[in-house]
Amino acid sequence: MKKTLTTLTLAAGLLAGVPAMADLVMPSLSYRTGPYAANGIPFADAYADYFTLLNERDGGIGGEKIKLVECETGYNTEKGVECYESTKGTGALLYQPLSTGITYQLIPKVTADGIPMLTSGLGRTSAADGKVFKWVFNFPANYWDGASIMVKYLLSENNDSLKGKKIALLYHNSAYGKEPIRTLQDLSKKYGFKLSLIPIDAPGQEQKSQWLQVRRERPDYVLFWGWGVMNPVAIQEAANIRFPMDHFIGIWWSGSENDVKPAGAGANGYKALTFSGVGDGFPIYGDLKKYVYDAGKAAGAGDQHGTILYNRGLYAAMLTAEAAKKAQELSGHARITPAEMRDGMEALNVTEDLMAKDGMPKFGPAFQVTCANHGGSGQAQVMQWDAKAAKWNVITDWIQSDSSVIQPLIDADAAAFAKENNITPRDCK
Amino acid sequence: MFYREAGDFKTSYRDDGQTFPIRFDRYRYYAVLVFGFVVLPFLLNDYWTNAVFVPFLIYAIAAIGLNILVGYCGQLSLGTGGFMAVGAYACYKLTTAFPDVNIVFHILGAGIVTALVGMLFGLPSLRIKGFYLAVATLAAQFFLVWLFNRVPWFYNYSASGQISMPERTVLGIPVTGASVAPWAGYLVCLVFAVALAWMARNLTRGSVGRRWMAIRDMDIAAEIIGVNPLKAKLTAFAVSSFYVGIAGALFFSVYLGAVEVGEAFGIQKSFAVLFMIIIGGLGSIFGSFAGAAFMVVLPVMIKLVLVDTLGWPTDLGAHIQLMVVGALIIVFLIAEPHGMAQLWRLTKEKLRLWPFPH
Amino acid sequence: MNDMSQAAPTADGRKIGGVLMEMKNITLRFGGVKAITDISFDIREGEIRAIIGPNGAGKSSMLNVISGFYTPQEGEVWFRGQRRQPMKPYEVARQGIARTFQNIALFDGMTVLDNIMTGRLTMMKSGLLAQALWWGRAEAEEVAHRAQVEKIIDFLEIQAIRKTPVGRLPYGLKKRVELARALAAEPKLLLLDEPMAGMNVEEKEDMSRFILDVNDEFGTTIALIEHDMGVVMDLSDRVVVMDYGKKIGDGTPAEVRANQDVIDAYLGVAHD
Amino acid sequence: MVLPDTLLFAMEAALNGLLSGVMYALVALGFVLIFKASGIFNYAQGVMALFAALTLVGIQQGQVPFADLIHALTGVEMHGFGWTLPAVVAIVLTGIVMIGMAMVIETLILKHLVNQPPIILFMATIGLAYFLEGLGDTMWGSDIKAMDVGLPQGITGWIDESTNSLFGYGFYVDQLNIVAMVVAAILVTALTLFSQYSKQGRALRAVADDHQAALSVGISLRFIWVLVWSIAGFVALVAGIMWGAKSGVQFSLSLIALKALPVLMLGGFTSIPGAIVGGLIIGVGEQLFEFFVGPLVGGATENWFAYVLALLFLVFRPQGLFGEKIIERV
Repeated sequence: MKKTLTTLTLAAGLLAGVPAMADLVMPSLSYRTGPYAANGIPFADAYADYFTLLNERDGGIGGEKIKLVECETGYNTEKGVECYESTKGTGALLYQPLSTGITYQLIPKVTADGIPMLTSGLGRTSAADGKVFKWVFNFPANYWDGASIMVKYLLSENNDSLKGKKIALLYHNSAYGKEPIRTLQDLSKKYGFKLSLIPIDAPGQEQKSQWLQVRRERPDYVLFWGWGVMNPVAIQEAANIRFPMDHFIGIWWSGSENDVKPAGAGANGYKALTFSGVGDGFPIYGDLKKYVYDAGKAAGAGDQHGTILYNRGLYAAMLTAEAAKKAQELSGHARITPAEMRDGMEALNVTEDLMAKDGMPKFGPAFQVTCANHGGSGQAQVMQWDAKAAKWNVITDWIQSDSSVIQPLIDADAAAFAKENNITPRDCK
Repeated sequence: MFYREAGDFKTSYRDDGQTFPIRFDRYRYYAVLVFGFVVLPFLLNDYWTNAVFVPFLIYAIAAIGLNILVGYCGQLSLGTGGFMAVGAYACYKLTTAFPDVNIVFHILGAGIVTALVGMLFGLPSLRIKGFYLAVATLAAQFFLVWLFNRVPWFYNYSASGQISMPERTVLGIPVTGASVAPWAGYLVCLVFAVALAWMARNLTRGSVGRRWMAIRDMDIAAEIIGVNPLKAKLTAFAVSSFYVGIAGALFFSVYLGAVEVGEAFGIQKSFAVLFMIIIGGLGSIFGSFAGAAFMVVLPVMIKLVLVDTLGWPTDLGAHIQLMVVGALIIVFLIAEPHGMAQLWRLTKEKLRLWPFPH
Repeated sequence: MNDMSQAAPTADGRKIGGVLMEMKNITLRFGGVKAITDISFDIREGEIRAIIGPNGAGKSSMLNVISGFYTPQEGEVWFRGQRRQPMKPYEVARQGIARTFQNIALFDGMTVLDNIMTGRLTMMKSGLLAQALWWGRAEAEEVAHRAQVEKIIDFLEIQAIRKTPVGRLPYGLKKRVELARALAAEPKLLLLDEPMAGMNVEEKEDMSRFILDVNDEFGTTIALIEHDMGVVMDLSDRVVVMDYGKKIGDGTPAEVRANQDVIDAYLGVAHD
Repeated sequence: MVLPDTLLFAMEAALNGLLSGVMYALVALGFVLIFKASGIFNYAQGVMALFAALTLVGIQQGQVPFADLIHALTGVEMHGFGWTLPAVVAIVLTGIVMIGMAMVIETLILKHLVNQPPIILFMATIGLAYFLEGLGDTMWGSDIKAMDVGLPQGITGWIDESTNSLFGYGFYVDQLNIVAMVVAAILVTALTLFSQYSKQGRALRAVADDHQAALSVGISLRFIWVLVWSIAGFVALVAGIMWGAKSGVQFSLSLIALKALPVLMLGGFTSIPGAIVGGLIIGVGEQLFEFFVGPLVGGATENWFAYVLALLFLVFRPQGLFGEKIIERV
């Protein structure tokens, strides 16, 4: 029964016409529409441009052309599923959904189908545990890292003591925004600061009561987990109530040009984390200009080059390409399978040299992925907005998160997931 | 010629009251059922299951539910998303609290919980009518979503506030979780959809259905001829929410496997289901299926034509899709307010006379 | 006022029984406006009772009081020997009072058959679950009531339009379907609100015949409002006359016709 | 004067609520206008605000409409006209676009739906909302745009200072909200003057009063509809400017309609004073609720509080704030 069924399904699949798996297929589940379009567009453009560059300049990866399959999700989980199902049959090597909701959706699916998924700086934090999440990666940093890095940064600003300080977390009232709460609560116990939680419901165009609350409580610092229209409104409101902007720190998804520009000069001094390069001063932009932009092959409107989210897209594509190279190296052939791609990701070692060779020196932290650690090093930098020059400036070196706080949380959450889904954590030597 | 009612005499009121009075209709209906239950499961792959058939069946259930309330009882509701959320969360709580009980009972239980919540929010319908009621149901929509997001008990205190469906089996075959065969998930949804559609048909052709329709067509007259309006409206809210709750439970457990309440069950969902019944046909069970199929397949078709075939940018395709959906709603309301179901009926009436139209 | 116990046979041999319904000193106000002022009258079992009066006299309001749609501020309503507590219209319907409406109030989205079946809703008891599964009592009940409804359809001669949506029917037929719906309830008391308004002579004759037949064959007590004085005088056993919310006459058609107040009201003598 | 902190904070919250209420009323006004004149509950009002704001920014920045579509169809790349128009000119041009839109809506939709039940018309406007949303995106792209017509933002100095000297605590009020209040006042005055003193305005009132009677004295219903949808389009533009200045012009702008619905329930669909008072009540109510009750239940109550308030209110007073008691007739 089972066998006939598989044969029949296969036959039906063949009838529907599965394309020959010639190229390295990289699906891009992008969102250029919907409530978060402004953030989705630059990332998707960059992801496409980087692979175009590799195809044009190097003839692909290891002589194999890359085929980018873009599918519009509108940040909607159902469309995400449709996109996943429609692209996975084409030999897709790696998914990067750029949406926490779609990530949660796809975790069981990619696990069952054996296709790796990378969610840099988003998604399910405990996926950093490679023993439980065999197919899911979230290097180089996750939200809990982000929370810890923020606190570490504040420690360094305050002579290593946050005792008695008031810190408010202003967050998108959703799975994404609630991620840092547990970490921050643990950290507040450890360092003795007082944490207050201020949720904002999506979309967050109206934040009057939240900012009145900030104004009343006068926290020393406001940490911010926002997304979409919530970001510019929050920064505008902060400027309106004359909150000291350099005491206002956003996570890496709350620090793009889209977020600060609408507030004009008022946004000057706002800080945010980033784990990918800032600005267009990297050698790779020379190549992009030569092979992609000037050749008329740029994706989208071509007006996003050098922005934070565009760079993050480049970074994501670069990590993908490096993992593919590693996979080709390990397997000994160019046409890798998703399983080999996964092995490549697990053997990924992003060094300073490697990034420099790709024309992206110091673009991200140096880190190494292993069988057990799918989360990378957990490093990020702090950058600050200069409204006059209209650019972000990196103001710290890479800051390492406090793994003594985060690792137990990850272990506990991963263990819970494993138990719920009857997964026996694999042995990583 | 084949499609005719001449010679198809009814000798009892029982025969006259059946669902498909015309023999040919009956045979075609059985043929569709056989195809759906016996043939399709062998043909389905992951894509057709997860991108087309499972969402179609689930939305059809939700559309039948909303149609009972809007199309049969005339109470406009914009709270469908919120009620689907109740179904999803009830299913999650039940299945994590009683993992040994069969998932089918959890889904039914989710429907019952939603029915109770639906009745609660249906109470104001006695005093509030028309648009005011439509807007009032938005209170349910926003409050329920906020509640599930806010109270950690509902998501078992998980770190992210998402709920994820563990693996559950029916007759030893997994129907939820990571390793579901396409046909298994599909069949579960199909069984629910067919059973619920059959029950809806029974309800709407009997005295319960007449009470609803009397309230819909003229509530004051209905009350004077002996219909208790509160009871009629509350049963409509309860039955409707039962369906919507089951749809929500299936949506979460079989279809998506993990949901976040604000994203999956937002107000967009309420509108999507409403569109299905407008396009499909208000007050028609068949229309609920037609509308659901239409709204699930349309985006796929538009993508296929504009993006995959013509190579247009994906965002342009998505924008045009919005325009097409909006325009179609308007066109249907202008040209055929009773939706695809009425178009189908008219086609059949023409066929009935063919080839001798006079 | 009236002798309540005694039954008086009428000229044509029908049995007029005891008092079925009695209105005692009814007063109805909307805000400050009095629609009905201190009106009392009774309706006897088996009779045809008419309420007449000029426009705005409060006839329809009175009918609405009887059918429980309006609750009077003062006065008592007695039905079948019991004082009626303030109740919802649907509870009144369950006591056996059915009615038609001045402006037709059929259910436009349903067929003629379904409309008439709604008349029997007060008698249909099968539960939600039984109906959903079309199981046990549900189907038997449906078939039994259908049989009753078919009798009324035959009686009113509307077999041909059984499956037609009522929205498509002409006016006269709609009126007849509305009567059918009210009859389907097998009422103790049937209220007819201008059953012949807007009809041509032929249709009026048909309707008069049906009203008499209903009264005759089923023995149904009928209270009706009608403008056409000729029809009223021919049909009814007794007549209440209202003007400006007050009762100005009550009695047999002949008595009423001789009443000076009634003549004044209809001839438009100025009120002071 | 020394007042307890809680009272001061509550006063500040209430004041801000009042001003937010004006912003809600601004959106609700458009709904009321159309409902009064044609009995249509225009769900698309919010999307009209988005569409108007997108068009305004597009015209002002010299964007080429449908650039992506033209590119996809013909392969021609267009990057804009290269001008930046003064705000006033752009507003006038956008106003003309909104009038054109009203005419198209009347010809293509409303004309064909005369005499349909209100619920059908309501659903048609939901369809319209989707269409306009897609149209706006197709015309102008879905990226976020800054609304720059020179409106001031930030804390209002004199209120801060005067309250500070009075209570020892400076109240925060956004300048944009003050501007919105002034604009709303001007708008309402202008509308009142228009409906009182102009011929078209009187026709409008006649139609709102009694459809049939107005038609019988020769008022063209179609003209009235175009007129009222144009005015509603203009009100949408104003709302779009105000809200756009606050949060940038993008998709979520259309969701402001959801803020206006409870206002309508409270104030009634037919009353302009109702829309304003309703807006103020909702604005103050949700700020005070969030201030006093929010911390107890975990905050972020604004999305539903207004609805629940309106719902409870209606259960006890179904005719709304200013409606008359409904007498049902058969």
